Amino acid sequence: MNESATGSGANIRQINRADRLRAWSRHHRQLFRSTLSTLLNQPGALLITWLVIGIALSLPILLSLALREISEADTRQVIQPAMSVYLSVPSESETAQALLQTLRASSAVGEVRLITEQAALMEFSSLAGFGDVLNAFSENPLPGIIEVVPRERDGAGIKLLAQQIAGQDGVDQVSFDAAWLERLSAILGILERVLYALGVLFSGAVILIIGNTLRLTIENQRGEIEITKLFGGSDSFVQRPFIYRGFWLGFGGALLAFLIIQSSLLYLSDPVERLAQSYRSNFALEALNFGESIGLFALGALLGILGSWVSVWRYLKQIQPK
Amino acid sequence: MNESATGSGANIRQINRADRLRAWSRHHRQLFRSTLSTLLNQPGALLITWLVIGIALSLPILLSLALREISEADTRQVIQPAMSVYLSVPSESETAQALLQTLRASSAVGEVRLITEQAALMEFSSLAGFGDVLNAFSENPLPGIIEVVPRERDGAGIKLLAQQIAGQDGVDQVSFDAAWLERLSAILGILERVLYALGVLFSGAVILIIGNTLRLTIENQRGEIEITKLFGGSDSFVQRPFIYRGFWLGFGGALLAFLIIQSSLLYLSDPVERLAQSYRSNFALEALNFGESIGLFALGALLGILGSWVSVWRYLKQIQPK
Amino acid sequence: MLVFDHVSKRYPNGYEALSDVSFSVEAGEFVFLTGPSGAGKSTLLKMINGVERSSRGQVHVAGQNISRLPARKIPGLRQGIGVVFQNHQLLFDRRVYDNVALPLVIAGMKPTEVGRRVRAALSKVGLTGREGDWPETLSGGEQQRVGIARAVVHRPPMLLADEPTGNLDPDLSREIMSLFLQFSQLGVTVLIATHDLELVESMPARRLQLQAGRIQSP
Amino acid sequence: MLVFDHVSKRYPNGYEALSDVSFSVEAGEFVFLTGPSGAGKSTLLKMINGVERSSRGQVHVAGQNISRLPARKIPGLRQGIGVVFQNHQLLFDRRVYDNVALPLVIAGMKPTEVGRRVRAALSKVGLTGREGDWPETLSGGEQQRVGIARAVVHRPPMLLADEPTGNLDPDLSREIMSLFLQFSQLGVTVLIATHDLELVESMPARRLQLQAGRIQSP
Ligand SMILES: Nc1ncnc2c1ncn2[C@@H]1O[C@H](COP(=O)(O)OP(=O)(O)OP(=O)(O)O)[C@@H](O)[C@H]1O
Ligand SMILES: Nc1ncnc2c1ncn2[C@@H]1O[C@H](COP(=O)(O)OP(=O)(O)OP(=O)(O)O)[C@@H](O)[C@H]1O
Ligand SMILES: [Mg+2]
Ligand SMILES: [Mg+2]
Repeated sequence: MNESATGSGANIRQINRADRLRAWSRHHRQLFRSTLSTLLNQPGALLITWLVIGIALSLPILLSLALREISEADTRQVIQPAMSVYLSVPSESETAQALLQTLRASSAVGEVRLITEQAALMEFSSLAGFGDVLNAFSENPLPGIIEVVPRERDGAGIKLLAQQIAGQDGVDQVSFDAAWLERLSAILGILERVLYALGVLFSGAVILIIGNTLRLTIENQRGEIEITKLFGGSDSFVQRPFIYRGFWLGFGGALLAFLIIQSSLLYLSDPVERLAQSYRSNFALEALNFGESIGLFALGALLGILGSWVSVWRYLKQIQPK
Repeated sequence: MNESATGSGANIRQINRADRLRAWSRHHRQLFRSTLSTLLNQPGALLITWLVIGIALSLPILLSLALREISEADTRQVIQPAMSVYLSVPSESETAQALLQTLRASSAVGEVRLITEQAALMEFSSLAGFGDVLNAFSENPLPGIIEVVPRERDGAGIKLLAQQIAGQDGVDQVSFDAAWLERLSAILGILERVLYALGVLFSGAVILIIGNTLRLTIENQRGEIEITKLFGGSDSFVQRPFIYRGFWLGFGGALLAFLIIQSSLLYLSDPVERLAQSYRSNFALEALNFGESIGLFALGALLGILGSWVSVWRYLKQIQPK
Repeated sequence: MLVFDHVSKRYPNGYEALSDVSFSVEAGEFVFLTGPSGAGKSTLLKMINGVERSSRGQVHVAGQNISRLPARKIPGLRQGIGVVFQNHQLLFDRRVYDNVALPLVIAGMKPTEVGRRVRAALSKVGLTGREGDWPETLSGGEQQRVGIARAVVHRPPMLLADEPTGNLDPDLSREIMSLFLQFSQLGVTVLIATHDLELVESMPARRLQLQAGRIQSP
Repeated sequence: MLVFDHVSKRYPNGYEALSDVSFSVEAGEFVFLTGPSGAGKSTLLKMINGVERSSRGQVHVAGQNISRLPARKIPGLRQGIGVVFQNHQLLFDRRVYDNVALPLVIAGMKPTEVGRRVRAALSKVGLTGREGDWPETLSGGEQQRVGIARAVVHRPPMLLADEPTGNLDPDLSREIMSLFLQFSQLGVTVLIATHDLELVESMPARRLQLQAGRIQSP
């Protein structure tokens, strides 16, 4: 009895460290399978838990996917306005060409497009109601225009760029839609805040849901825990199956989240395409790629383990054989 | 024994119907309090369940509040474009005045504003780069314009209105930003779809969460149910405490949802105000009003009762004394 | 009051726990059910209050054919039967008082009346003043006595007890048995499954002996 | 092997279940613990495997002072003690095999060895071939025997049994007791709390009698 009372855990007959390690890893391997099959014994209940976790996991991810698409596709292609730089010199002049070079070389500038006086005239005449007006001129009264797409997306940064360009030789005036930019950054700010709040809420929810489910499971297993402790199971021995259970709950939840995300994208792809067409852009909602899917599964499993660890630790200590 | 074996439920000594009713209502009153105090015995667990339900309830409501604000404030004040109706006759002419009358009387039209030739000239000259152009004219070359804000928000409806107006006497041409309208309705379409999907997901989640929590509670109470059945408790007698439990879970969840919603609105009010300022509008996120709050509590309680009813019905039948 | 008419019970796993059992018990009779472990005593008792159903034959309780009773009439049947079951302990999350009061609450009795009856039942099993305790803080024998108090508190016309004195010392066992005997003298039909042959022999009661699912010749 | 040194146990509610109990038991001894319901027998057994701690006095097991043992050493202590507890039934969601195998799984034994041992233990209590059954489908006495098999399957140096034959008929009780006696002859220290005075008197064993928390003069 003396030697069996020295260690803690699974050591009644193992004096040998290797034997003990083998028993430990056997227990882990066995639990990996047995906890899943225990859960599968109640398929309805398991599916419900997975669904709840899946919903909670999928929503912040869907939202962040949407935000990614918006900031990548829309702002670049559509929402982000070009500045119009009105020239005070003819667009064929050397000053204008030099300005064009400078702008093209600038790191703050994305795209540069020259609209010559002739092109401007044609564009202007096609505007409704002004066709006749210009016919009255013998000479083209319009200046050349350089359209500049800034790299910067922040309103203040773009204003600064506009001022710099306005100071250059050959520039008459720079115009851009400042109000629209302000609005855009306000909208993005709100979206970011919402997303941040949702992320916190949902990660919390997943941990809470898993923890809560496991807490109730533990209360259900009170008898098992008491008897195991009565026969000398250490705390970590008793805790182990619950950790694996948490793993499976989180992992399965992530699997369902994966399905929810992919089918939501399918469900949304129709109206999103219509929107994209109206922008004459061909972007579409992209599904999760391989790495992201793996990340999702890892996240689910991690949250599951975390949730079970927290709740088991709190409750296992309380349960003592009577 | 004969008389006690005839009825079902709580009838061993009551032959009298009034007595039985009194016992029934006593049981209900007593459960209303006792189930809450049982739940409050585990305040941590209760709070977690309430939180989970609260989160699930609050999100679709927050989203629908946001959509309500958008469709009320933004589209009306900012996004919805006015049509420009270019006149072929002077704006002081009788034809033009008659047109103005017709438009003002039309039910399809919201606002009507006349921009005289002089006003159009001033607006046009203030456009950057074109000031010089107009100085070249001895006479004002611009036509009068009537700005018309349609009541209709649908793209097709507005096109129709435009065609009708174009057919009127004294009208040269009608122009409006059709592309922007298409985009807007596409975006609203996506938002609607998303909202619809979220609503379904979350209502499902609330029922699932409450049902799941109650299912685990029922499994915990298996002994109690078995013994109650062994002593002649009818199914509805056994089910009653769980229904009340469901009520409290749903009601408390709604309370937390209420808190989450109000504090989220507070959290978002800052960036939303910035956005509103950029639109020169003074709209702000409105908190839930009294009636809506009551509705929220009722919804929570209802979902709680529903969730418990469903899960209890499924599991109570399975639990029989052994 | 109670009639078994060629009753057999085969469990879902194919094991036949009772084979062709026939006997009848009059109202107010006191009957011991004996037999070795696994003979079918508990199975027989469970068929009286509808926990198990017969595979063949009929069970009649107070003129009702239990084997054909629809599920919604089972609660009414059970309200008239007090039970002490072998594996059925107390509710450990409720105090002794609430455990004993359960049959009265199911019957919808008034709270004042409930209190009076619960205290009376507890004093009969020697646990006066323990109604506020948690079952966890009681010894095994004390818990068993709470179970007995719960079985008799609503004065049912029939009483089934499965090994009610397994955790009690000889003196207490004798007291409890004489309590049951008093009940039968008041007209309650009492059926007790027990291993305590010494006690059985010392009591003036009829004895049904089971052996491998069959009634032995008396 | 086991020493109680002026041990008292006062429960949190103020009730003193054991008062100044002193005795010692040699390795391989076979001891009966008797006394009326509520005397403190279960309490005494629970203090040996650390389920309850003494309020005053010391309990020594195999030279270790249990009253001072840190919590992390409790599992090691318990692995060396087989227990049959009054209220501790089986795990009803596991088959008989897994119930009996529990102490071996905790000890980390190889699956093949576990199977051999479980079958041996079940055959000792007369339940050969029942390892695949669910506990629910066993009679009360059969369940109790599964509990006994679980207590001895890992051949612990000490065995505590609280009312191990409460649900068994006299013949089976005698068999189980002689099984325990065999264990003690192999060097296992055995302590049994029981009400079955007839059986106690028929066995060649030492007897400790408790009365209201005190050891009676022998
Ligand atoms: N639900 C069940 N499914 C299958 N077999 C069962 C079931 N319940 C009991 N049995 C078997 O039926 C037989 C009789 O069981 P029962 O519980 O009636 O015995 P008993 O006379 O009460 O024994 P004990 O004195 O040990 O309690 C036993 O062999 C048992 O294994
Ligand atoms: N956790 C507890 N808290 C308070 N009192 C307790 C607790 N456990 C037991 N007791 C009381 O201590 C006394 C002795 O209990 P114990 O279980 O040791 O008796 P016992 O000798 O085993 O009796 P039995 O033969 O009925 O099982 C009893 O009166 C009981 O009410
Ligand atoms: Mg039995
Ligand atoms: Mg005891």
